[in-house]
Amino acid sequence: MRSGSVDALPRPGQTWAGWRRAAGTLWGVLQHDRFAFAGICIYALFVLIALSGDIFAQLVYGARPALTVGFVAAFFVALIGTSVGIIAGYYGGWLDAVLMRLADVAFGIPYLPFVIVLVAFLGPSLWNIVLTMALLLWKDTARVVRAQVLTLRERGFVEAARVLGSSPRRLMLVHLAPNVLPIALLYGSLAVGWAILTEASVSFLGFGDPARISWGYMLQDAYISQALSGGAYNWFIPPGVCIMLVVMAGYFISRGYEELLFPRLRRR
Amino acid sequence: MARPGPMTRAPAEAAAANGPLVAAEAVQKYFPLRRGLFARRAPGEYLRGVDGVSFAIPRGSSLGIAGESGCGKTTLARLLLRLITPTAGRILFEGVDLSTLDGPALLAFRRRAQLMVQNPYEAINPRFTMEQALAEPLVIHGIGTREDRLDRVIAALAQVNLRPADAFLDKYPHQLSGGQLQRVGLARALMVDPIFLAADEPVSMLDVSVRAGVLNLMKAIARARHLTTMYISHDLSLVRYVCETTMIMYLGTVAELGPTEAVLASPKHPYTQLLLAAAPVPDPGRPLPEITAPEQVPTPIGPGIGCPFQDRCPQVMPVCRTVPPPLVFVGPKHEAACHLYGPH
Amino acid sequence: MLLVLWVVATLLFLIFRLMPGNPLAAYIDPNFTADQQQALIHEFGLDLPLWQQYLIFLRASAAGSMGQSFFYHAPVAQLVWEALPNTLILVLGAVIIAFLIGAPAGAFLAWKRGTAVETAGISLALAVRAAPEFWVGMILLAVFSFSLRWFPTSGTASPGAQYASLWRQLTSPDFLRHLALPLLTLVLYLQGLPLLLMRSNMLDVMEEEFIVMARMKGLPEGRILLRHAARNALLPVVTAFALVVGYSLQGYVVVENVFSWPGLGRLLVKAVAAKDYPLAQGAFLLIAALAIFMNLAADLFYTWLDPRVSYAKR
Amino acid sequence: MALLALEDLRVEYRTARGTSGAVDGVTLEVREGEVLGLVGESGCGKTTLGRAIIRVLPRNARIAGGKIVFDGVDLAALPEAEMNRYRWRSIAMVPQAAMDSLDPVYRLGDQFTEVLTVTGALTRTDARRRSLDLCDLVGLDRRRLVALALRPRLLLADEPVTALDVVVQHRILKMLRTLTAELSLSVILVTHDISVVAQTCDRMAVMYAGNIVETVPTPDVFPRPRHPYTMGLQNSFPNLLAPQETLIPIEGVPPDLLHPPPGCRFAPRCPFAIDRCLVERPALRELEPGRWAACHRAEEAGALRIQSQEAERWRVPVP
Repeated sequence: MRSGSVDALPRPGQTWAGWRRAAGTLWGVLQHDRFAFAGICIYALFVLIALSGDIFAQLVYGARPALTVGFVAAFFVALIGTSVGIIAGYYGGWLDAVLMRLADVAFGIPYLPFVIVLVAFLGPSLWNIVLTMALLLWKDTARVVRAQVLTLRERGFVEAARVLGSSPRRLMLVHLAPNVLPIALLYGSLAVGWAILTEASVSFLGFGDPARISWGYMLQDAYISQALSGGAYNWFIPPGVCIMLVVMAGYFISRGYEELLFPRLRRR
Repeated sequence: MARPGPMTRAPAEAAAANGPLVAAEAVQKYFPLRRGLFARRAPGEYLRGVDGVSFAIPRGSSLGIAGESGCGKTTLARLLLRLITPTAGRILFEGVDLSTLDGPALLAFRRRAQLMVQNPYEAINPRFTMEQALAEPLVIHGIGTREDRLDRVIAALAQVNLRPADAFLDKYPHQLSGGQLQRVGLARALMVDPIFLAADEPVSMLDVSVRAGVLNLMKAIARARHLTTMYISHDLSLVRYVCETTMIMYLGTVAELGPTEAVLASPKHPYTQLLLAAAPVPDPGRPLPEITAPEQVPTPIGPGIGCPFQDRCPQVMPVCRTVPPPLVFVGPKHEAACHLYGPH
Repeated sequence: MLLVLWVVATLLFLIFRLMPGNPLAAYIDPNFTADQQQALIHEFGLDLPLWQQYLIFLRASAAGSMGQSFFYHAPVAQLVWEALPNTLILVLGAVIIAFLIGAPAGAFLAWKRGTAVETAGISLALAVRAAPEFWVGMILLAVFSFSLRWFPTSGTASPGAQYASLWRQLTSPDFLRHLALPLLTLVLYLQGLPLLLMRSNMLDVMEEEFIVMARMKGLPEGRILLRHAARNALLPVVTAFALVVGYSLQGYVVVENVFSWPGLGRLLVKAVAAKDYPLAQGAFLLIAALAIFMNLAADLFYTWLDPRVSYAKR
Repeated sequence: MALLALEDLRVEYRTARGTSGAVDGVTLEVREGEVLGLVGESGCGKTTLGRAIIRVLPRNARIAGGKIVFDGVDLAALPEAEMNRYRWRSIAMVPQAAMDSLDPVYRLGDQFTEVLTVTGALTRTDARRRSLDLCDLVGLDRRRLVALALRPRLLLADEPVTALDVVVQHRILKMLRTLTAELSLSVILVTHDISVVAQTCDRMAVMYAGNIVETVPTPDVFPRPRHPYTMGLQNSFPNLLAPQETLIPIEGVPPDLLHPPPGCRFAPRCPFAIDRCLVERPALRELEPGRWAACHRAEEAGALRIQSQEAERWRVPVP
């Protein structure tokens, strides 16, 4: 679906002065930024965008499903994973055994094939993709949170809270949950990347929501329209770069978290 | 510190008011060793944490429990506070069996019995300020109004010599030293006005120079409030400083029990003798003594026949191999579980 | 393990059977009479009660026959067994190469910590890891196949190629040329995990007491790195083998489709697209079995590497 | 003659908040065949000092000055390759966490002989025989004995008995004494437990906040401490044999080594601090032969000792 309204969108200037200014900026980034690489990527992206306004419109439009899926799925993954992890770790016993068996099953189900099958039969909508991801991806968070709860449970302050007569609900909500929150967020931010990649893959394979243009859909469009053989790099490079940058942003956020979480790393 | 009114006691408890505050009757706690989900366990496949322990703590007295790591002293403390329940035997608190407590009765027990944990750096929830940590017991038990809780917290801080109290209210645990945190731990335990306080190695992770401060505070508060205390330590010199009565544990059993001075001055059980001989003393004139006990790693796993100390005992007799020794009196209020003093 | 497989199979059965719409819709010619439709439904056992269908399904799955494909008019078992070797070659080859490249590269980056080489290396590894693998595949296709014409664009063999044996096929230059790009795509996708894991493990292990001890012993630095640090750091990386196998599933389904590689992933996508549920079911079950089996293999390998973990304890 | 002499040794840690002098000008001697007890509380720099001697420090730490003279050679000035010749052959170390100091993926015996063969000192067979000999000598505990495999002349024992039960602790201390006699070994025993030092060591060095505050023969330190910190330690330490009525804590906390006080580092907690203590750092002085202390009022030690028994004096107002 080629949008007709793209001419209204502003185009970056392509004059010689513009190029020089951009090169100067790039050089500055390279010199001062530790992650200059990301800078180059962004720059390359805008150069490519400049080459095709039509694709620019789709790119902007395609960001919405990617980010929606990413954040909504990550939220549910973190929520389910954390709850399961806390409950399994706190109560132990048969409840723990059952929940962890469930996690094993979720682990044994091949993730992307399952999403494809489920989405294909539930109907190709964004929310079905989110649903299937939440159904399968909670397991990693749950395991890590559970392990964390098991060590927290032995800590003095949890023991003391029990001696003070805290109810299980209070123990889990007031004492355990805030202390596993950082690690849940860490896994949540990783899940953002996962969800975006999954949505892109599903769309690329043709099981995406046909009502929405997403980056994955754009790539599929390029692929079946023979963009590869035609050498139309400006058609399929930008969406991929967008996905890559957003996923990388997720990684960097989680790495930043990790450094806050485990200050030991900071010394390196 | 502002105290709530005297607690109302049920008639049954009033009857027990003259008896010991805490009494353990043949308490056992076995932990199953981890096996496969459906595998059957042989009789020896348990870890005998506490293995048939009986004693009583009279009201207002202090009991010290000493022994090597793994002897079951921490398990015993957790049993007395009903963090875990015994495999067999009974624990009576004011004459009431702890395992029968439930709901409101259990909550009432939680106001009477409190704990000081070992590691000061883990004693307070890292996400709580000192004010939150100290107010939590009040919130749980609905003590005081929202307004006067702050006053109570400030009073509690002052009581454990954290002055000026205002300076500590908004601090997080990582901003305090180990000694200060352990004082907060003590203050928190006292917020609900308990009558029984168990302390599990409360100073073992503190620096030598600040240990005395915490110990002195505990002693002073226990005396002022007529607290019944139980103090767990692997360090006999600390037990001697704090406790009137001493109990030596070995592999989940009571080896010796008696007035602290009697136990330390004339130890009767060979294990107590071994501990005392091996303990270092700050006396350069006393070289390291010779020890004749065989080297043997004690293990709490296995069927456990006879005296638990038999493999390391220099005075072992044939009877020790088959019959577990009962506690017998070896002096006034002084008991030892050893066949040397028995009828054999 | 079998339990997991059974749960997966059951889940799958329920999903397919409880879906709205007639699964035969795509297969049944609108011109068929009602009787003909009924006969077909009967042929596929769709008129039986659900529990009977389930029992038949279980028995058939256990026996290895998974019914008849609506779309290909061929036994599902035959179709998936034909696709399996192609997938195995691709996945195993990629996972092994990814580890062989990723782990040493990670150790190298750990050794270079704090330098520009490390920053650049990590950024690059992360970027490749974050890029959607089908997109990487598309770029490779566009550059190396369409523009430079170094590699073929799809399939496993040039038209007309015939081989006397599987081994002949695998070692033929034609096959390897077909394999190169999909393999490279998958390797690029998979290398990130072993690389990053190895690096952070190395950094952790280097702080451990026994490394300090080795220094105190006056052992040469190279020996400390290789014999003590690297071997210990490798252990969790091997555990991650299972994880990587899991990721590879995500990867190969997509990569197979980009390169029209006739493996299980492509078969699954085709079957789902054609609503050919016996085939989709069969392909999915085999993929699941493969994943579970590889997890188990990773476990066993780990046990062999680390004497502290015996399989019984896990 | 001294086997090891530290002269004004300084070790710095670079941290995110600045540079901290964990070891700040330590002067110390270890003689042939003696056991020196290095006593101090957590964070006083005793472990760092031990690791500096063998030059195995964390990445963010470095020797910032001073000398480590071992057998006439300044180790601090040696290149890394040369230093390897001293490690283990001449100076061995028993680290704090003995269990963690073994590589978990190799068998004990292999790790044990590794060092012997890698350094080129012995063949594999000889190495195995040597290890068995040593085990026979003391009859236990291979993993601690790894340290002695090459007959070193100096052993650094970093809290070797901390967290052990008293009976095991006793056995290891006993073994240490036997070994020093039989192998004419010098030992630096790092510990926080004065009692252990009393019964095991010939001399004792007390460390506080990166400084050595007192060095004296062990029999002398208990009746006659010369530094207020040592006096305070004795007051706060329970004695199993002679129960004190009350123990007296040292109030306050050790200084932040990123911003140490300008004068004596103990002054903020010291009941006897005078104005001079707050501005001028006391040097470690030899008061009598073999008896060193870093205190401006060391000459008055006799009088201070008596006052130090009064609990009230130690109640320093909290700043």
